[in-house]
Amino acid sequence: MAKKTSLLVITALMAALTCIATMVITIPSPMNGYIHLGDGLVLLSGILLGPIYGGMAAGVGSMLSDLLLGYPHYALPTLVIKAFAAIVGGIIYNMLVHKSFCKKYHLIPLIAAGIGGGIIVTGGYFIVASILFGEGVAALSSVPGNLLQNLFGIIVSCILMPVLTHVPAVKSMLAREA
Amino acid sequence: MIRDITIGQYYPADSVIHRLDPRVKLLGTLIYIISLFAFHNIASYLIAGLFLAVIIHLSKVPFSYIVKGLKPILFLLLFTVMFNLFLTPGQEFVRVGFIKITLEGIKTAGFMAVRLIFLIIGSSLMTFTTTPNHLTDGLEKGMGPLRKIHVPVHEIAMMMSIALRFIPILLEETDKIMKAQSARGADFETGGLIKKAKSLIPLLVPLFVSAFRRANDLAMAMEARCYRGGEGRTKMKPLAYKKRDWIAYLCFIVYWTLLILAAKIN
Amino acid sequence: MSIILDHVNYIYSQGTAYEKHALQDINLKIEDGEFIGLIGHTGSGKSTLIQHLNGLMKATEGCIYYNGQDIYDSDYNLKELRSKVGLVFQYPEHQLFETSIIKDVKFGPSNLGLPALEVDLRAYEALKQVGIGEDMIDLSPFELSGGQKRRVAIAGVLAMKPEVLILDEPTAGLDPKGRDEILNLVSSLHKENKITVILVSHSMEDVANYVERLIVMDHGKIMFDNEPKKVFTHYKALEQIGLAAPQVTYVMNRLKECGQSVNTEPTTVDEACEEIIRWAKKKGILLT
Amino acid sequence: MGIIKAKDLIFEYIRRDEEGNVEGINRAVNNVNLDIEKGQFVAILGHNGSGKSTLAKHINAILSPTEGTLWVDGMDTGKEENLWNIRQTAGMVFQNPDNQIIANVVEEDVGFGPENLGVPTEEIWERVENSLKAVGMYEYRTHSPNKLSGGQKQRVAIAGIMAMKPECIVLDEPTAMLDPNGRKEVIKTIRELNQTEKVTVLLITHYMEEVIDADKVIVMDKGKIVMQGAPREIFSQVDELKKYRLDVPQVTLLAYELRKKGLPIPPGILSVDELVTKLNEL
Ligand SMILES: Nc1ncnc2c1ncn2[C@@H]1O[C@H](COP(=O)(O)OP(=O)(O)OP(=O)(O)O)[C@@H](O)[C@H]1O
Ligand SMILES: Nc1ncnc2c1ncn2[C@@H]1O[C@H](COP(=O)(O)OP(=O)(O)OP(=O)(O)O)[C@@H](O)[C@H]1O
Ligand SMILES: [Mg+2]
Ligand SMILES: [Mg+2]
Repeated sequence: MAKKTSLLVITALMAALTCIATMVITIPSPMNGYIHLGDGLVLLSGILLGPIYGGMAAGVGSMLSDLLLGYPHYALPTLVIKAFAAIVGGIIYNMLVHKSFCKKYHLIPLIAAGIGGGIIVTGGYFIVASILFGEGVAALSSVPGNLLQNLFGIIVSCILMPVLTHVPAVKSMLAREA
Repeated sequence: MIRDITIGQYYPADSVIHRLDPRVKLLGTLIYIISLFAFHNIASYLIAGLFLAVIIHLSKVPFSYIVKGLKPILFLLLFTVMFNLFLTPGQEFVRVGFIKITLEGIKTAGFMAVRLIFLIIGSSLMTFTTTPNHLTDGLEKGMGPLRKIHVPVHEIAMMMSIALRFIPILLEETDKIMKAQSARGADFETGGLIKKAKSLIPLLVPLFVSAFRRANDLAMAMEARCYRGGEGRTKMKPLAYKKRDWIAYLCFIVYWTLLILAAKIN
Repeated sequence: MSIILDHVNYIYSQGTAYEKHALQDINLKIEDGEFIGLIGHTGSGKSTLIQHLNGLMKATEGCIYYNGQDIYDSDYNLKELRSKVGLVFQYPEHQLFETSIIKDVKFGPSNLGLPALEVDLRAYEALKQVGIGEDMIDLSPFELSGGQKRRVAIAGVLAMKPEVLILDEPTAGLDPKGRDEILNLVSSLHKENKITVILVSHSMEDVANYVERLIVMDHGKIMFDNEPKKVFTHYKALEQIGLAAPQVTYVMNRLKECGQSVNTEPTTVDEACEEIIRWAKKKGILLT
Repeated sequence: MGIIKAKDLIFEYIRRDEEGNVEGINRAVNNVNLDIEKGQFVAILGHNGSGKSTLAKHINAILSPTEGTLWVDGMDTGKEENLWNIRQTAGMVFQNPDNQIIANVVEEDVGFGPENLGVPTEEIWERVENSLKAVGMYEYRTHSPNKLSGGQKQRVAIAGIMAMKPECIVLDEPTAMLDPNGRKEVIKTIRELNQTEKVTVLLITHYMEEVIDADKVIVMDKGKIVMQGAPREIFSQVDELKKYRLDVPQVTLLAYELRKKGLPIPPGILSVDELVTKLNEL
């Protein structure tokens, strides 16, 4: 089977999973819409699929959840921010994962990638908030929520990563990349 | 019902706005949002409000439904207003103890609140009147020109539409697996963070296994039906502008002109 | 021991436009040691019903009693109920998740908080019951064939030592021999371990061959509840709701319609064979 | 030469460990020779893992042979340049309807194949309409596939293949996940396509009742073809079939038992009608 179709469908799958993770457990948060687990999947998309496809899956998946949950005004920024976060996360992970000191502790590159992605997300939404609500403290108030969400994301990806490596299809995908 | 989650906020009705080409709605929403930031004076906000009111009326979406959509941001709105009210420096208006409210503060807060409300209602109207599938179609067509700079427009749209297809299926699957593991005594609710995290594994492994199996099957089914990317593909439903779409564009031009005029007079 | 359903109703998505009354006033008594078949067209509410029996779904209205106790009582231990009423879902192999077969089978009993030794014992016993050899127990369940996976998944429920075993179409996708093997396994569990079995099936032939009592559902209601033989005499009514009788029942009925003096009761090949031979002897076609 | 012809076809799944070294070889199709005529209705039976799906995937050029050759309408499936023509000639329907419906609206899904083939818009609509009518799903054309029953979804999937105007359809257990009614609908649809549209049909199934009308039945065992012939011939060999983990329809078994008991009934009875007639004639 041609790899291209397969990659396209898996990208769609990751987008769907990102969207679901974003939608299933949501804690409405006054300052930044809602807090959710989606960032974990954003990160994993970047790691599993590489920058281009991973960015697409993360961005589109998160954007869909904004559209479906009724936050359309965030849709466009979300697309850009989450795609970018996945790309940065993926790059950091791939840079670190082959380093010898990380081989033993698989979580180090993952957490580093999570922090990298988290900076993008928090910073990105801060900029959006500044535009929407004016610069200053009002915009700053989005930061704690996003940091918390980022923490959730890292936890989720740390749980999921070992799980995913059990899945035969993912195993072969990661092996191919290495 | 889980199965209908992918229509999102869509409010089914038969209105002119529902029937508009999704490209018009996408572009229109964008124009509207930009207009809110480009012009801020009382006259232009009046025009923007009037414009919105007409569209709401045409869309046949009940006003109560729209207001409901504002609820999640109510707190944010209040917060923003307070902030600008108390912290904007300028000419003093009233003073209660050490709290000072300035004229500029009132003005900024007012503008901010109105802009935010218009912004959210404006963009929500798009999701109220367009299903995600139509939006996907609109995006594919609307982004068509980007193909010239090698943006894989067709692939992105195809990916979005497959994702939309996967979402309800995967949600149903999650539910099924959760029940099946509960039948084996799994407990997803109680326990501390670590225990809860651990209890997700019996749910997530089968979910991912089956998700990837599905993806593999679907890719195979697509290939079996001669799918080979966007090249050489024809469209069953090519989006074609109708008269009402051109009229809609014209309305946006008139809207924008009015705004410019209003700004000039100011 | 018994399960009693008293005026049970279930409505999906109550209060929305997609409201679906999936169970309508179900009254049912399931006695200890019965072998029950549950049939009905797609969407008739079979899966919804069986999920009520182990408390996975809560009736919108009505009560369920397990051994005389109301399972919806606030102090009733639902987790214990789930270990007593084992439920094997459709395509149970899709729930396997552990890295080895034995670990997966242990998942159920270890959730019950049993001592490790007891868990091991039960897991080995269950695997033996379904015919998975000890040489295989450390393989990953993902490396098995479809039929083997199905057995491991069933073992995962058996290891909880349920008093009632419910199976939702356990033979879907298996080859004929595999089908027979699974059904024989279930049947022997019923006979030897005296487990109550409820079998959801789409195959009239299978239920006729195995079960002692047959419940027919139609649009969320119980339409028939009787011995299979008695139920299949209503084959015309069954056809109306998209079901049928076993092929041999049709043979007998058609013979009767053609004026032959045969009993139309047989529902299995053996019974039909016997009856036709009897008829042939009486008619003198076959010498005694 | 028939529309599908296989010569000494062999296919091996190769399992590799993480480093990419060969860990095991599984010969799923072993020396298969096959010749299927245009317009035939052929059924393939065989136990789980006997290689039916693997063989089917060769016909659609999803897999290509390890050894030997398979031709679809004279085109060698091992050759890359034939790929799209082969897939257009031989369509494939899979087991799980949920995993093969691509679009979010019934008619768009049926149009997916023709779109890929570059068929002009007008003609796509025509084809979609015709194929939806052929499978009896025209009223559902604007529905979301999520809300259809299994049998209906499977018929949509068949319509999706029909819209590509294939000469041959391969169906890999299309009824495995359906209830008796859904199964009946799908089998009826397939029969009609075979008879009225003259499509060659290759049906893989575990349900013996579904194949009694076939022109030819092929039995596979451990990757090999072990029996081949008209349903009557195949189903008269009850013991042989049991050896291959298979079965016969219930009436056939009844007739077989009666015959063993001494009633003069010919072997290979396939339907209730047939048996009743024969018994009445005694
Ligand atoms: N999660 C759900 N939300 C809403 N309706 C549902 C849900 N699950 C099932 N239903 C509806 O409830 C009814 C009964 O469904 P159920 O799954 O119990 O049927 P079934 O007899 O098991 O069918 P099958 O033979 O297809 O398994 C159906 O009409 C179905 O559409
Ligand atoms: N993707 C794969 N990788 C490795 N081995 C495979 C793969 N798919 C199938 N096999 C093996 O090839 C053999 C034939 O499998 P195949 O799926 O063709 O059987 P089948 O006759 O279709 O069975 P079923 O009736 O269960 O569908 C089996 O032993 C199976 O384990
Ligand atoms: Mg069911
Ligand atoms: Mg197969």
